[in-house]
Amino acid sequence: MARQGILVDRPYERLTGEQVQLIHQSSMDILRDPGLISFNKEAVEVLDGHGAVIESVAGDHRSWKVSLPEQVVVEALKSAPRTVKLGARNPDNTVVMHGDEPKVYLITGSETNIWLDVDFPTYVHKSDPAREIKVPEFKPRRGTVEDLCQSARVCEHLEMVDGFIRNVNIQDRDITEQNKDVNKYFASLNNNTKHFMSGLTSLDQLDNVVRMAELIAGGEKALEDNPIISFITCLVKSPLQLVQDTTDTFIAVCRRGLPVAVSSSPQAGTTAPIKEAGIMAQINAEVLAGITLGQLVKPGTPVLYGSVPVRARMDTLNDSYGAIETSQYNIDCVQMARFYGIPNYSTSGVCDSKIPGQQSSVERLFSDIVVAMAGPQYLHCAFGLLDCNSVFCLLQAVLDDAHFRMIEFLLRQPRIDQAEMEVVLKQIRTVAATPQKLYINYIRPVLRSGELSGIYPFEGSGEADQVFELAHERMQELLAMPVEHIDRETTARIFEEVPGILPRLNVYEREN
Amino acid sequence: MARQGILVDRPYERLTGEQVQLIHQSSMDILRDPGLISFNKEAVEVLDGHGAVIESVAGDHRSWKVSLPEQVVVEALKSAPRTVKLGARNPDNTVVMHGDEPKVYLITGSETNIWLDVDFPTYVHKSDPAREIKVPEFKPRRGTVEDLCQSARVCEHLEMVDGFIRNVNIQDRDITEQNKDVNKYFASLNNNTKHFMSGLTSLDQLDNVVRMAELIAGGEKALEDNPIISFITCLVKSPLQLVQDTTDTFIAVCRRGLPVAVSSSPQAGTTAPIKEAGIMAQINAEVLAGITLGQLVKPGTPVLYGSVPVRARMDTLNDSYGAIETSQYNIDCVQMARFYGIPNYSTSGVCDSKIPGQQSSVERLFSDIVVAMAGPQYLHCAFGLLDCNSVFCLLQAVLDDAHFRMIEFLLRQPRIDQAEMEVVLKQIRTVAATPQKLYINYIRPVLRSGELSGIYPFEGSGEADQVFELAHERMQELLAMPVEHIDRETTARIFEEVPGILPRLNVYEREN
Amino acid sequence: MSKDTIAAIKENVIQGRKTQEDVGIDDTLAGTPGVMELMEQALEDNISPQSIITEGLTAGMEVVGEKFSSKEYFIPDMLASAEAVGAAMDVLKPVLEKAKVETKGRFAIATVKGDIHDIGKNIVAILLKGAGYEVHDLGIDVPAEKIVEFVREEKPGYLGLSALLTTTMTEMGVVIGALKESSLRNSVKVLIGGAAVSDEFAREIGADAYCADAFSAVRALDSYQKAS
Amino acid sequence: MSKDTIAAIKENVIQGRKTQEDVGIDDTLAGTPGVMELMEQALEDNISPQSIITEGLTAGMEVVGEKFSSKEYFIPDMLASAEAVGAAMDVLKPVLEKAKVETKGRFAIATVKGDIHDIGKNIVAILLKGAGYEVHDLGIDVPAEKIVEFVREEKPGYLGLSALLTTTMTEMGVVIGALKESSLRNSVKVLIGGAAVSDEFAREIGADAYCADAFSAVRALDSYQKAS
Repeated sequence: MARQGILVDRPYERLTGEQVQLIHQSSMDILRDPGLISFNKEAVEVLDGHGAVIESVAGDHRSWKVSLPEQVVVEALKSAPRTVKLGARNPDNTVVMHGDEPKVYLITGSETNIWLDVDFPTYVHKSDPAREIKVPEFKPRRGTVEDLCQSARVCEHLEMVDGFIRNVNIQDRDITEQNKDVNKYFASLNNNTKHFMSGLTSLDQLDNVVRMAELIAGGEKALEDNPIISFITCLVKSPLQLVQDTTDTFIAVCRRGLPVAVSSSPQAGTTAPIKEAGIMAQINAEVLAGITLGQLVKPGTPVLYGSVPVRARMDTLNDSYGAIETSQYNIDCVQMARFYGIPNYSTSGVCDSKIPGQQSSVERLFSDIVVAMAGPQYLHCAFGLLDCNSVFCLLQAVLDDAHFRMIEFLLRQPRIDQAEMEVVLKQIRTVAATPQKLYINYIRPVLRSGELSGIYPFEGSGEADQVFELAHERMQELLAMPVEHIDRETTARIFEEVPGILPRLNVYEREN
Repeated sequence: MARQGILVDRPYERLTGEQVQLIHQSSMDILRDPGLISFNKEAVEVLDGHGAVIESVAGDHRSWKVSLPEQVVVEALKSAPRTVKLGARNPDNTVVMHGDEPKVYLITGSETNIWLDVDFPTYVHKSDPAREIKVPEFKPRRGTVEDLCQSARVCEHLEMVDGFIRNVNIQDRDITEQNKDVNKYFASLNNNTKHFMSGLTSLDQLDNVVRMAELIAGGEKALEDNPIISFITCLVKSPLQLVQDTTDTFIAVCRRGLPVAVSSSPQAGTTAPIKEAGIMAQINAEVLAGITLGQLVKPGTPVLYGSVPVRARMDTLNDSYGAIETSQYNIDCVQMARFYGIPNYSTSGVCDSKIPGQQSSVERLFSDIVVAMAGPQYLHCAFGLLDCNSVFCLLQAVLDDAHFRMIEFLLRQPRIDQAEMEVVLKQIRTVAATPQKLYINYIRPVLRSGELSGIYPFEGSGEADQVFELAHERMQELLAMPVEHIDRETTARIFEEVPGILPRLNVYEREN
Repeated sequence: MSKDTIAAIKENVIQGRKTQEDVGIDDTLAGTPGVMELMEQALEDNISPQSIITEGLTAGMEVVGEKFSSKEYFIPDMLASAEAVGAAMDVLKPVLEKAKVETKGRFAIATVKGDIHDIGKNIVAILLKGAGYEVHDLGIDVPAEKIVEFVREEKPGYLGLSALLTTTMTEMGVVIGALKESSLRNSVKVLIGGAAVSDEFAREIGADAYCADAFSAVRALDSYQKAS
Repeated sequence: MSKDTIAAIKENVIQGRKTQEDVGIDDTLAGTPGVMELMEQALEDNISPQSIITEGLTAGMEVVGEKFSSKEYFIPDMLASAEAVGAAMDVLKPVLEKAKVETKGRFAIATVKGDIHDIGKNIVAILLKGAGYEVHDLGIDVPAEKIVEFVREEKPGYLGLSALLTTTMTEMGVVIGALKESSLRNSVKVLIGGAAVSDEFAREIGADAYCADAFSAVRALDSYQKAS
């Protein structure tokens, strides 16, 4: 058993075949000239050994100019798997992605510093004090490991969520650079049985994190068969630079053979050209460079074509996730990844707005709908994220889940075939012959079949818009639902063998 | 000059070619058996004269059973124009639609009884009275002719609106069945220079309405060349019944040669089968029956394939415009109309929710985005409509306009070609050679070119969601903008020659 | 045995199974007798019509109503149950008349002149019949005179008027006016409904009640019943 | 003549035209001399550096600031103007030094150790240079000791620290600690900025100010200027 995903029968595409070719060819040109600047020596050595042209940068012993001939990239791409399996603590939550199949899996997204609490204080009409209303108010605070546990817990129960990316940066006083990784992995894995992906804070912790995953999966071999964790590494800094430390991490992860998303996030206007042709040629070059390096380190490493392109806001030069172009670039990247047959890690549901509200709904729906329609395999879809992915709000995540259910329904293919048509023609002829001419009696057989979409799930009973209140009730329900923790024995072994996990995360000790 | 529309380069389609064929063939089967029930004698006579098989209904002298052989429909469809021109008081607002070209024009929609006023009363935090907020509150009341004038006025200035359908049912005390038509046409035409479409309340008033249009257009011939008005007639009552009075109106309008939308609005579950195959075969049969009748009455009558399918809500059996299926049926109808090459009148932006808010935004965006992507020519897009199109709110119309601008941007095709790519590759190489590696200097040449999308137009300056307040400010601005009224002389002639227009609608008299 | 039959009637009302061919909510009863077959059985067994109605049909409809309120049931479920009950009442009618048992009341319903929309009207008719009222459906596009004539001759206690269109809702006022002129206004409670009308409009034209949906019609009639 | 040149400098600062090849906001000035060409002209004409700065460069930047506040200008416009002014100040530097005119102050900026993000840092550098400060960009991934060394030797009045990542923001506290240890903390105002940090965090680590965006850096320095 594995998760179903949403098959997009006819993916939405913006690029013609010629445009795809042109972008591909331009990326190849870019990788040759100007090529990359690598701040990572090991990467330079690996690439050097496979035909790249290396040149040291004048007056700097920490960086090299790397020119990648097309042939090197093309060869490396051949060994990148077309099918990537992401395992899960609960094997029913396994995700299997094929690079040429536009089937969408929805994964939570990004690491945020801020956790947004919601409250519904009472307000009184100023000139008619008898009229009271509840108004949603949002309060930001720094995320903690307990928040991450709660988020993992709710995402376990959100049906549309196919996999979990740690979405809260844990900033407790007792979290250090050294123990952050083990705690974020443990908090997530212990409260969620879906696939777990994260970046690594400290390369030192890779062994500990992998050990933890092995203990949970049931050993080294079991983890290989059921990779319950994967990594995301932004080894490329736009434009076209291989970063020293994340490239170290990337190389180390590739050597382990665990799945890894090679992500690049250029910003059109600042770190990439403002024109679509430019950012597309560049991001494609950047991602291909990363994939090439990974395949040269260890051929067959399961990689995701990780694209997080974004446009700059003109009034701040910050990321504008709400810009329509941001969605367009993502859609283009889905098409490029499919061209290479490599599963695509794409981004949607992002917004500029700071709190849940009209603006956030409008901005995120635009990108959720159209990017999903493009058919990326791994849709990093910003469940609950706000303010350019710097804030996480559980209430928003509950809303996003409901909206993705609508998208799933939207993307279902019509059931129109000869057999179905014969049935309905009979109905039409029968009803046409009655005086009342109503089809109501034919509804019941499909009423509970799942064939019909429901009403908007947070529709209130009165005139007012009660969406936030009802979603909040749903959120409380989800928080109250139990999750399947890692068993007592495994937990004990993890605490024994993996140093640095906060004792308060041990649910069995807490019970006593 | 004419309006531009939004060209949808690659329309979103749900049906395969085989499914389109199957629906077509099933509609033909339906029109033969069970055929239609006609409550209109003239229609029966027209169809009888062209090969339909007529049978009187036992014990009823007011209705007939009409079996339409495929050949009759196919022949009639041949004379339906593939190109339909909708004129406008201001010729720059002309809309020219080609049935085989997926170019979308956005038209306001439907007639509502209720006008929703918005107000922003102050509320005070119950336990911290120093904290005050403004909360949007919506108050319904019956629509008046003055409301219709205001709506026409604002829609004149909403840039995305390509044409105006009277969206407020005028219910003033001095409006009667007899004077309703002339007043709604005059109120609309006098405050809006775009194309105007409406249904007719009373067939008696057709002469008066056409006379008014002739006076404005500059004579009978001028109106023919520049049809500033058109009609919508729901001559078919689902399932498969030709209604007596609207069919009379339809036949009369066809004889005039003015453009007319042949509209059918079955509800899946009650007046159409609950299954998609069923409602599609039926609505297509119903619309084709109407188009056939129109072409037999007067070959070459400019008609629109008018589809307003909707799914029933299971808890009320009312229309559920918010149901995902409602959008899906509309998308299918766009494809069917394109199959016949006849411009399509389709519906989007509809919702179940009663007031502007989270739910209305989510529901309408789903349908706005995906139905627009399907590429209907005449998108009856529910600007400002709520509560299953029974309520009109000007504030919502302003929001819808902004969201359609986003959709327009979304549907723009990428500018990625050899020339563009050469320019950006040069930029990439130049920037790669600088220490700062920033592309910012390339932004300015495109900053004011319209090439970049803007930020969300109602983004506030603080943390809060100020969308409604800012949209309300915009709405006030639009209301304050002048409109080009019909000139004094023509107004005088209209009041002279067309009886029943309320004196208070004469802006020149009012001035005195 | 008789207890079992009544319980089965109630259960089949809840499941909305008029005949043995109906599926109901789930497959558990597939192929077993539906309300109609059970009615035959019950009458053969000489179970009292009163028991059938109160312990079987009405008791079943009460459960249906609760399930609808709690959103477990949708309208199609409700209608299926109401149709089953309506059909059962048709079977009982001669028996009840013989025993001189009165029905809950007589209800006439029409879509007014100029209006041809009848979904709402039909649903109200089905539900009221299922609730035990004697329902007379006068059809669509019915002129005022025809309605007045029916009220004069058949003396229904309740009259429902329906209009979807804003252009035809005024006709409802015409009907009420005609009833007044014929001195029949006080003999009948007039309820109006339909997309175009409102509570305010009902007051304006002097109707007795505005029904926002089909259920408010049932509730309204039941409240008049209790009051009388 | 001199008045015209100064006015033209001001106008070209407003349009963000560093050289005659730049386009500016609109096409009206296309092909005419930009700020750099006009500077040459001005110095040839012996216009006083003070006048060039106050009536030309600074006056132009003030207009740019206003247009930015009113949302007529975007950041790229602002940066283009600031770059033009920065280049002009480079030209004036030897002249000013000769005349012993002091600059507004010396500002050092660095992205802290472990962090390689520099967009924000670069924008701040451009804007402050355009605002008349002497800017020293120490680069990215700069270790604390290197920053301390620079403060000790070059004695900047202001130090900007930037970090995008939550994992590197703690390094800012390390820098401030190192300055304290070297008894240099009071010789320099420390401003911090970047996506990860906040006002609260600034207080926590004992920085002098948190800058939410590039402009707050300019405002902060200008306010220290006034206070001093």
